[in-house]
Amino acid sequence: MNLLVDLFSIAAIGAGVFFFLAGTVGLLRFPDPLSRLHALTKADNLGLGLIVLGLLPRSESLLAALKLVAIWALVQLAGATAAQLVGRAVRRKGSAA
Amino acid sequence: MTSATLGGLVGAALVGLGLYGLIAKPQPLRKILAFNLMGSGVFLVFGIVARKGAAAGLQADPVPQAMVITGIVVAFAASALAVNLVLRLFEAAGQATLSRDAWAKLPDDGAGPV
Amino acid sequence: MRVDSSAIAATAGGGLLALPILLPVVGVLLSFLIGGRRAEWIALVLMPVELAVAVAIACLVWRSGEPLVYTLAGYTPPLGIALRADGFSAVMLVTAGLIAPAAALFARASFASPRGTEKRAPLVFWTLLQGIQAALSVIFLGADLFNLYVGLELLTFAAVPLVCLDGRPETLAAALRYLLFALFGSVFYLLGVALLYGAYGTLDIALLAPLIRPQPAVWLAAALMTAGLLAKTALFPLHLWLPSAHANAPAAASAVLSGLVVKGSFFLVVRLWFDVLASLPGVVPGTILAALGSAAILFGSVLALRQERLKMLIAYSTVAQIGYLFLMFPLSRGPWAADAFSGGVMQASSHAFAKAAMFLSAGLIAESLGHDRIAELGGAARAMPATFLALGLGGLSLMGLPPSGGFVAKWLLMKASIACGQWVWAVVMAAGGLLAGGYLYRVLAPAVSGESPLLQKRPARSRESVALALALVAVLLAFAPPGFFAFLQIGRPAAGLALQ
Amino acid sequence: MSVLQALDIGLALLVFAVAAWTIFARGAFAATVGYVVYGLLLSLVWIRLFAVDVALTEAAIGSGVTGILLIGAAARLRGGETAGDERSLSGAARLFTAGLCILVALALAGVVLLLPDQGPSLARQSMQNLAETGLGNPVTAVLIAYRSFDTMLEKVVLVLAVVGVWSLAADRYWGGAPGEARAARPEPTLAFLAQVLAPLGILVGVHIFWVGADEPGGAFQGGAILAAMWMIVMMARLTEAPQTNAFWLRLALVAGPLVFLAAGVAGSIFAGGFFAYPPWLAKPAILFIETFMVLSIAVTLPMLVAGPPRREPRQ
Repeated sequence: MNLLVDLFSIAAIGAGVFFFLAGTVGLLRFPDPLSRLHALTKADNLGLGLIVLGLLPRSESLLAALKLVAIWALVQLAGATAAQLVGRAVRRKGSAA
Repeated sequence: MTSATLGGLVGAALVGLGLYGLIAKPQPLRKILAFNLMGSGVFLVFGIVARKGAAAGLQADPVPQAMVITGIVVAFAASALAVNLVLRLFEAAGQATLSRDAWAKLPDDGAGPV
Repeated sequence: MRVDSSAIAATAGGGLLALPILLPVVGVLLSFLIGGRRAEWIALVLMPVELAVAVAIACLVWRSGEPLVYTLAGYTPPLGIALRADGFSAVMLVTAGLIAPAAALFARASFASPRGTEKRAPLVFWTLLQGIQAALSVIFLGADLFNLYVGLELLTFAAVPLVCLDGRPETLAAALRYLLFALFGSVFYLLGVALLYGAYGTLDIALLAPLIRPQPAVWLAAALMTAGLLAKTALFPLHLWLPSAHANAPAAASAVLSGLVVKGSFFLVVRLWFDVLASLPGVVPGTILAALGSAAILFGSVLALRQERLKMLIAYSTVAQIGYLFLMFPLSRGPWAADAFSGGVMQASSHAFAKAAMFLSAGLIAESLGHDRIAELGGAARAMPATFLALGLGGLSLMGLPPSGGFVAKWLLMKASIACGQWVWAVVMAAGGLLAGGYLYRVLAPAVSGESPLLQKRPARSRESVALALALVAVLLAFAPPGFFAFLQIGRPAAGLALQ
Repeated sequence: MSVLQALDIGLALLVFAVAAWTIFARGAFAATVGYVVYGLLLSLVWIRLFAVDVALTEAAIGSGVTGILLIGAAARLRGGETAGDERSLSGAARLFTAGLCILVALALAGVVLLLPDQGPSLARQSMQNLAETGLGNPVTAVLIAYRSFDTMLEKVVLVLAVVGVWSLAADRYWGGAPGEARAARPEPTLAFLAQVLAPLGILVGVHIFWVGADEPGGAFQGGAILAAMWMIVMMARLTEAPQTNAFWLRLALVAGPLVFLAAGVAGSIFAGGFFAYPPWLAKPAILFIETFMVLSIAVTLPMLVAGPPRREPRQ
């Protein structure tokens, strides 16, 4: 049973790290701000989600697990807002140019 | 290498970097940034001191930690005052520079405030 | 290393030591809270009380012959924080306690608030003036190096906005430059504090002093803290911020900035080298400090000679006079140490009075003539004799001519430097005196001769008498009795005295 | 080398690299963004140094609120900062400065490494006296009990900073609200964020303050989170910045130090010394003082970021 949980954690966190890496590479390599945003938000949210998922079975209490989920939700919220704002700024700049 | 040792090295490097920025960067905002870097380097040195003073079941001496918390708040207040000065200067003069020549050209009638 | 905390015990009447800090803090908070005209009243009501407390502290120190100690929050150092007043603290406390109300009385005409409304400059001035008092009290009484750091920061935050009260671009730039130098100074000081705590586990000066050994951490801490404090004291070559900051502030603020605020960080340099690091060999660092001081005397005086505006001239003379303060450091070990110390303290106090008097006079001159261009001061002394008398009497102290506190200070320092064979400082002091005579002559000689110019406005009698009173105190310090110098030695570590 | 050590070394290199970027980046805006990243990385370093209270403060104030301040300034200064560019130091002067800075850094690194490993410390005394404060978090005990005098004075520093920032206003704006006169329309995206985040954030802020008595956290960190919530609400234009002559605002700004001071003076009457607490009342007194400190911090930080008054006061 323990082994299964460990394997699950490793798999989920590993996948999460992979998405983080992919997102970072996208951020650095993609040509224009909008596609960079795309890489960043999609990959990071998924990446963080998977890491949280991997950590969930290891949390000491229900409260700790809830806190982990709350962190993920808050990051989602902040990420979505930031992406919106950046996107709009890009569009405004683009239309002005 | 322990994390305390590493932290000490980083702290020392940050103080050096910040000092360089404070002296060599001409723009006031960059000087403020550099001051903040230097400050955080100093706080890290406090952190190392705290870590090396771990005792009585504590992982780190609380006294330097409390000093760092005080220091961070004071550093923020200092940055706020400095940033607002820079912005006000920019507003009043159209440029934010500390260079003397920029002000030497202004007419000086000696009728300063009394 | 175990620290013996029994060494710190509160003395009778020690509770008095909290008042010079707490009273102006109450003043700051209430002035800001209820604002308007009441800020001025609060300041004017509290200042005499604060002066009375300062005098009471001085009396207690005098009567007991021992430093006054108080431990705060019921915890003794090293865990808690102590306040401590020795002879030097008491003298500086009384000096500040006299100059701040003088500046306040002078400032009433410039920073009056109309009934009912609150105006910007008055509220800021009255609040920050009390902030400076609180900060200086922390610095003069603090016995804990980190508490002193907080005091230094208080001083910076209270002093910098006073520089740019008028909001002109050049004063804003001067304030910003001042702030950056001051912040650099604080960070370096704080770094030194971290190293000393790391090496000895205490920041209480009395507990730290006996533990200090000449080891790398101590030397580096000493160098960093000294460098930081010098930036705040504006010792050459870190003086670049001072002239434009001090010369462009309102006169009452200039008087406090030049007379008192730079003395705060100087006071800590003395605390550092005479108390905390008393056991270190002090000749090499002392010589470096004195060499910088000598350079400041010569450089500041020469630049003062070349200024076109009176307030700039006075500001550059501050750069020079700060130099004298540092001549006490190489003379701190040996039988002449007491004379050198007395000379340094006398210079700090008499320069504070003289410089405050001069900046107030310069303010009156600029207000009455509509300018402070030195070339156009011809005959002005005939139109406003009392103002120029104050300027001249203050100048007496700067030149080091008798009778003045400045004379006693320079005489004691010269005596000490000749006694220990370091006559080079005496030569510098003589040269500095001549140069000071030169720059004051440039101002005073034309002012007393020629047609008296048309005044835009007569200086108010009351404001002239404030400046004159300060200048007179600088003169009267010449008649300090021998007991005064014995008083200054109260609380000096035995290390220095043992060699006598 | 263990995994943790490798991570430590990676973190150290990363912190150093981002720090160097904030100094050497070409544009001021890029540099400030770098600084925010740097601050977040630094709070990880603090966690590795087992200083969670500091990590929270660094993340909230050192990186968060300072970041908002600096990024806002960089955005407003665009175009203005280049004016000073040509005034940079000559090559030789820069080399000399670099040499000096490297020397300072090396000396510091050497001394820090030489500090004794089981160094002298006040950890033991902090723990011995912890019981009589009624607290469980020794860092809070240092801040509000052993060295409460420092903390009270530091609160006064914050008040003076507000006075200093406001003093930069034009005379006609004194007493008015800070910030530009704003478009009445709230920014919809930010407004949504603020509406969701602010209630949660207030909860978290109060929680962090409350647990600070016994666990990592406290008045500074909790207050900073509350401050951030107020800033988000103001940024979303859901509410206006208050008038600087409002009595409630000034009362909130000075409440922390004033209550602290009053308790300190009361200590001299009831507990035999300034800033002392009677043992039976220690914990309630500390929490009482801290409550007002949280309030003052939550109000002070946004006012420092908002800058001097820029609108004429309404009567």
